[in-house]
Amino acid sequence: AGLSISGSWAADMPAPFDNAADVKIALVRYLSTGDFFQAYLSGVETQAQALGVDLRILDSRQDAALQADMVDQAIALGVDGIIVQHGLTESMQDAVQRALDAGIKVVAFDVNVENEAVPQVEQSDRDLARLALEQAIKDNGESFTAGYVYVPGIAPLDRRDETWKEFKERYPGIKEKAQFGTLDNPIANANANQARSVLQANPDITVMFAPYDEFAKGVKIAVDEAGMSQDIKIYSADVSTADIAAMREPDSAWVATAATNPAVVGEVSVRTLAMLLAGEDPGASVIVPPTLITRDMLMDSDIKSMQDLAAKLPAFAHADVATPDWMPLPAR
Amino acid sequence: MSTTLQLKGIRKAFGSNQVLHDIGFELQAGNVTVLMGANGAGKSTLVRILSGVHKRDTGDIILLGRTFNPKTPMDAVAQGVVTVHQGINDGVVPDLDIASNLLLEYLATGGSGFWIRQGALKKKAQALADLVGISSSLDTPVHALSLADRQLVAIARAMAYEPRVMILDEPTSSLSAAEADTLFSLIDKLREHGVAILYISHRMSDIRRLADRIVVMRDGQISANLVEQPLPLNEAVNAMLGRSMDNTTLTISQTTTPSLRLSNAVLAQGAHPFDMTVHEGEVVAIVGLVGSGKSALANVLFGINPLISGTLQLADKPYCPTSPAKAIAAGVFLCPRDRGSNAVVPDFNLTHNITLPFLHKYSRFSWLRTRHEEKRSQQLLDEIGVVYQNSNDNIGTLSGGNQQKVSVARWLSESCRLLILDEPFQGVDIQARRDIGTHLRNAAGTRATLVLVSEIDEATEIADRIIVIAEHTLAGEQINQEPDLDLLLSMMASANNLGTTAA
Amino acid sequence: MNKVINLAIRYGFLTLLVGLVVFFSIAADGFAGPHSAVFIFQSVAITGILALGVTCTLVVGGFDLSIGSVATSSLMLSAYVMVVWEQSALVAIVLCLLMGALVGLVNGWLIVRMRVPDLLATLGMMFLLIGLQRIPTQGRSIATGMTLPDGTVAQGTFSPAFLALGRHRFDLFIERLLPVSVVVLLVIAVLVFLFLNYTRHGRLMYAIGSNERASSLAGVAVNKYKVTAYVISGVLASVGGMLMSARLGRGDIASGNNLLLDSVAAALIGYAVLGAARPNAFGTAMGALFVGILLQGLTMMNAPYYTQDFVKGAVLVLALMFTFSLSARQRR
Amino acid sequence: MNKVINLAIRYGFLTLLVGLVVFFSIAADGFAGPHSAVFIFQSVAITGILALGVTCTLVVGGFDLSIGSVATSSLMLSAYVMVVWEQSALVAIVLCLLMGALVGLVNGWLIVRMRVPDLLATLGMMFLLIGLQRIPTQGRSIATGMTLPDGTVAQGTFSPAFLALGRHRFDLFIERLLPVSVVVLLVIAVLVFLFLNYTRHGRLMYAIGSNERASSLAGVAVNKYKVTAYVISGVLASVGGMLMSARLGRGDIASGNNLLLDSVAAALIGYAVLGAARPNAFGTAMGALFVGILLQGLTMMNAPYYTQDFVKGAVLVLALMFTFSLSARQRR
Ligand SMILES: Nc1ncnc2c1ncn2[C@@H]1O[C@H](COP(=O)(O)OP(=O)(O)OP(=O)(O)O)[C@@H](O)[C@H]1O
Ligand SMILES: Nc1ncnc2c1ncn2[C@@H]1O[C@H](COP(=O)(O)OP(=O)(O)OP(=O)(O)O)[C@@H](O)[C@H]1O
Ligand SMILES: [Mg+2]
Ligand SMILES: [Mg+2]
Repeated sequence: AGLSISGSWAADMPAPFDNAADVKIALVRYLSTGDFFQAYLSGVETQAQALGVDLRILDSRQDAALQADMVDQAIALGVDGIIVQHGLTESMQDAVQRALDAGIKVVAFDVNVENEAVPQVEQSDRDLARLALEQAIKDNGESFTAGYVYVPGIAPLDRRDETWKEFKERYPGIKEKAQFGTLDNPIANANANQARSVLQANPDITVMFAPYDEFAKGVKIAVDEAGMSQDIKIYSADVSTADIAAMREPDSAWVATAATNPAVVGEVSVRTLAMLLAGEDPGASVIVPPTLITRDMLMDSDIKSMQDLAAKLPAFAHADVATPDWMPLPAR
Repeated sequence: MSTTLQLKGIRKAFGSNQVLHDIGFELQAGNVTVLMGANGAGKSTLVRILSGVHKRDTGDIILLGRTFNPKTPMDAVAQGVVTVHQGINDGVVPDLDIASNLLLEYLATGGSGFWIRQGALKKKAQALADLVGISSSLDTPVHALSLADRQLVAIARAMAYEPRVMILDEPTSSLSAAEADTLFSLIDKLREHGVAILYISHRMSDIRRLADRIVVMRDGQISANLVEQPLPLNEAVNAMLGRSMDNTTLTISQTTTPSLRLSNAVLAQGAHPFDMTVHEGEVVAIVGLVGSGKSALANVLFGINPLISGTLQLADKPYCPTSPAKAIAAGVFLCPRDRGSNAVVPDFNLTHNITLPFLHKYSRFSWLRTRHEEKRSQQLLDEIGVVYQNSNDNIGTLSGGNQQKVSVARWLSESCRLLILDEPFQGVDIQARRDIGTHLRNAAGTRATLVLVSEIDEATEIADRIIVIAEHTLAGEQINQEPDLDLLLSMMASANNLGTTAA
Repeated sequence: MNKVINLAIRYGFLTLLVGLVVFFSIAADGFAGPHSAVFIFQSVAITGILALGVTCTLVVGGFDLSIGSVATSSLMLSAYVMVVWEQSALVAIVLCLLMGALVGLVNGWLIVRMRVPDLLATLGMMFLLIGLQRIPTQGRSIATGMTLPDGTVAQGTFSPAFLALGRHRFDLFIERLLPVSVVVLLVIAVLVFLFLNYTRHGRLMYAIGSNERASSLAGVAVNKYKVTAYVISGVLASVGGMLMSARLGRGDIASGNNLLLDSVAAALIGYAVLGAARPNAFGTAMGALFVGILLQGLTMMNAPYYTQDFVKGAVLVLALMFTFSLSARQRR
Repeated sequence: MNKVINLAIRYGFLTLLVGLVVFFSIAADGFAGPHSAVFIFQSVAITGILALGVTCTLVVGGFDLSIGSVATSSLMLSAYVMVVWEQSALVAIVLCLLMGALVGLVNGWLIVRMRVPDLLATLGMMFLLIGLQRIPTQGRSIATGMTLPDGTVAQGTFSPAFLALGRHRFDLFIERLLPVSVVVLLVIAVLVFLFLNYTRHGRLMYAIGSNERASSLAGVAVNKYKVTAYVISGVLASVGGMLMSARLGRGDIASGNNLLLDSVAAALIGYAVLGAARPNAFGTAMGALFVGILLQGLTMMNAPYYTQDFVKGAVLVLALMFTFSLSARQRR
């Protein structure tokens, strides 16, 4: 499907999209710095464009209180629908309720606003962690010495951490020798320093679980510097063109990452909202299934960038969720 | 007559340097005790002990029968011991207006209450300002005032309320006769009100005018305690120097090759143009009241301010400096007044302070040759007779007068065409003043020297020629042979006669 | 001529401020109007409060780098007191204020007694607090139902009274218009303004900032005032933290990492207001407002977050260049 | 007695440093040994280089808040030049150095000509750069194969020569021991040290820092030296950024705030070394090393990141308290 076609469909789109130009939606963001969020935004933009609706972006730059205000601002702007991207349950709950009271449809991505009127779009961090760890077990058997990169207090990381805990219980053979991690920026650089010390102290580590690509990048640098890229395997979550490059490097220790395509998640978020506005029910939670990406995959099918990835892995390119037949899809 | 303050066996050492040995004397109520002593004798240290800045090592101080050992300056002020310190920079708060500066103690001791009542403060401040004759509006920030006015502010503040003991450490060092007189009459008032006054100065005229008794310090000890009237000043001076003063008779040089020439020079808006010539090897003293334009002239010659109109010539070549650096390059040096803000580099030791302007002379390919530097600075320190422990000591450890000598020595290290010294004798003791004078004359060579002072006797002491400035223009001049002092004085005052005032 | 320059110096910045408001009101729909105005105030309330604290330390010639971390500490502390210790709002507030005051005392003590340079002392304090505030929860955010290090589950909740600090809005012409935080900001601004400009203590603090030695020789209790300044700044920072906590309804680790720089910016911009060329409460408030208006306006114009930083910086530099160069020119 | 205090002041801090090393060598296995030592240097190389720059500005009585953002800007710029413009390593390096110098010039110009207070000027510059560096890529990090705003795909790669800056290691007794970054740090440290302590220019810069007025009346070209200081700091920051970029092998999005704080910390800790009580190159280097050792040791002992901040702060405060209180005591 392409924009050209979507144009021809526009006629028989349900209200209010029969004249989409008058439909106004807002994206209220909590996090914005970094590739993932940039890609997510581009997804939102392309899908909004495909629908032909007017999109407003309110960016709270990691100020949860301000984010709540911005919902109110969106209300004041008289938007028809709001996408809440990340944030804190406690600070968003009331704001979202106010929006609903004002008759505005709301979709939440990666933040649980505890409100059944609000569908949850999720990239399912638990699944991400699960896929990566299953791969780790496939490669290294059920018992290995691991290093774990984790910074508590960040919602997605906390969710991925839960899965890690489960796995440690299920496979007592997994020995967590060291836990570290920091969000000092540049994140990769700071974590490289820590990982380097950890490797110095625990040369026996064979698996590094770094469920966030910035962490993984840091660990990889440390592994290379320690000249241990033969002895260590890195498993992570999330992916970007830069990550792909890193994974493709000659005998790179970064062997697998589980990821959803943030752009796709963005598109899905908009489509879900569109369905709500059209009076359809997308369901309580719309889950974008993650894909496992291994180094071998990248090498075998010569994948160099997110574009290649999308081209070679349809599952990654497009999630077949929230796609009623009237829904125009972005050009690809 | 009752004793207000009594000192017994005061001792103080800074590290290995024993500054005060067993100091003991008394201050009587309604009585001005002058404390004399050469630079570095220990006067200011004593003052700082009395005002709670330093704590004494041993000894007792008794204030009105009760032992007095102030922990902090606040403490001292609260007990009625008020001090005007030597450095002006320790006396005023530049960013605040005059009013607040005048009432700083008053505010500090809470006299003003919680809220500031601007009107009431203004009135109170105005009274003080009038007392010492500060003309500027009370809203002007102090950093906009000339040195003298700042000094007056500091003094007036001390007068803010009736102290029991008033300590004045070289209050006149940057005042000229006019302001000094107002100060003296104020001190007379205090004397009548029974305040005990400790007065420190190197100016004989002050001492002559004020002293009821003289305590003389030498190398941190009391070398004389004179009460008999009339006070034997010579005896005091001998006690202070440990010998009698060698009085130099200066032979007036009559050189004719002009070095610096000003034509139709206008120093300040609306001032009359004037011509002026300084010859090679000549020492010219420029005298004038505060605000008469001496520094204005200095600033022009040193490239800090441009000449409003007129031309400058140096060695028959046109000379128009645009920055101190350029002036120095052209062979014109200025030793500015107010060493505290204009000369002393507090973080540096003596050597580094001395070599600052001519570092390139002590470096090869901008690489410093420290040994060479050290040697030269020690020469200079000794030449100009600085009292110091070690040339690596921080300059802050020097006494006021010795700091002054260092900032003069800085400009004697290299030969130059024209040397300008603005108030070079600020806080320098009489003997040292003579020594510097002689040194300036003997080392003159082909150098022309301008000495800017506001005291005539300072001028007569060293100059070949005396030029009087008033109203930012030249008011007259005299060769320094039996000069007619009264005439000079009247020339200086001419500004006031005209009724207008510059600055 | 001089008169013109004078006017420019005094009112240049404020004119710029008004200019911005006018520009945005025309360019960005939804910018003008009482609600938007309130948003702006609310978005700068916390920064503003902290900035007023820094101003006090700047006045005595010091500088407080620890405010940001004090704020986040009080954010965490208040949450901990209510959620883990299950105490009342009052207890939380009192403890936070005490914490702020204590930090201020220690800072002051280090600076006046131990003679540690202010930047140094407060920087150390900053690192110390950043670490300290994470230790009790091992770096996790604090929310009802969280499991503590010792395995127990936290049962307490944010008391409604406390949450009201962040969420209640007073009626003003329009109902539910004025949020508590804005009221707090205004009150504190007025108090600090009066304190610095119309009390003898304020005057003496300025004296200390201008010439500490002379002030102490004049019998000013320099040390006492310096310590006071740091205590004020500490307490105000803790107030800011509490408001943040009340807005979030959760002890969120990630929040408030921009607080320090933004409030310092506000306080420093204040130098340029009314040509004061020195720290002053009114200027600080204007500075905070300035940043708020800028960001709000840019958001309303859909500018991405990084252009916001850029414009913020650019306008800041230009505005200051203007004011200071002029006032310098005039002083000569 | 006085002698003891004197010794304590001069060598207290260095003793502490040695103490730390001994302690960790015993407590943390793998801490002792050449590799670990080299790594400590490597981990502080970038901060150290930046800190040396700040030191120069501190010497002339200024302060440079923009270093962090200059570093990240040169990180982005170098990547952009090589990946997007497909230029050689040399071009990248030259442009980065020019950028750093230019920023320094502008900072200096704002401060000496426009009379903007240093904190203010450099703070504005900081915000400006943080925004600016993200505009070309719309906030995406830069890596081969990335899609640019205009839709084209970046084909360039990091030249091996450039990557070598971050990854090559010189042999020293042990082969492949000494990373380039460490060598650069040492060289710069020595140069700055010699410059500040043994050249005329360094001496004059200290004079300016101590009494600007007196210096200019002594014919010192105050403005020239001040600008120079900011240029040095800008250039060094850009060097740091390039090393980072060479290490990461991509242009990462980062604000550089942590770089700023850590290097300021290092420079300020320097005050305490050898009882200098003023900015000095040797002290700064020691300060950086100190932080590096602390973090390396703690990480090796598996201390979570927040305890590291805490210990960093605590030790910092204690060390400084000690030095400064003593040297103050001695002075009166
Ligand atoms: N803070 C200090 N540390 C070390 N030595 C000091 C300190 N202050 C003063 N001294 C020394 O104490 C001695 C006396 O200094 P003081 O300032 O009392 O002399 P003074 O009588 O006031 O001289 P002057 O007439 O020049 O003011 C000098 O040798 C000086 O070097
Ligand atoms: N009437 C004036 N017009 C312009 N500038 C002035 C005027 N009076 C003083 N100044 C400036 O103020 C500075 C000090 O000048 P001032 O007249 O106080 O020097 P002075 O007469 O030597 O005073 P003092 O006798 O205290 O040395 C000089 O730089 C001068 O340029
Ligand atoms: Mg003295
Ligand atoms: Mg004079």
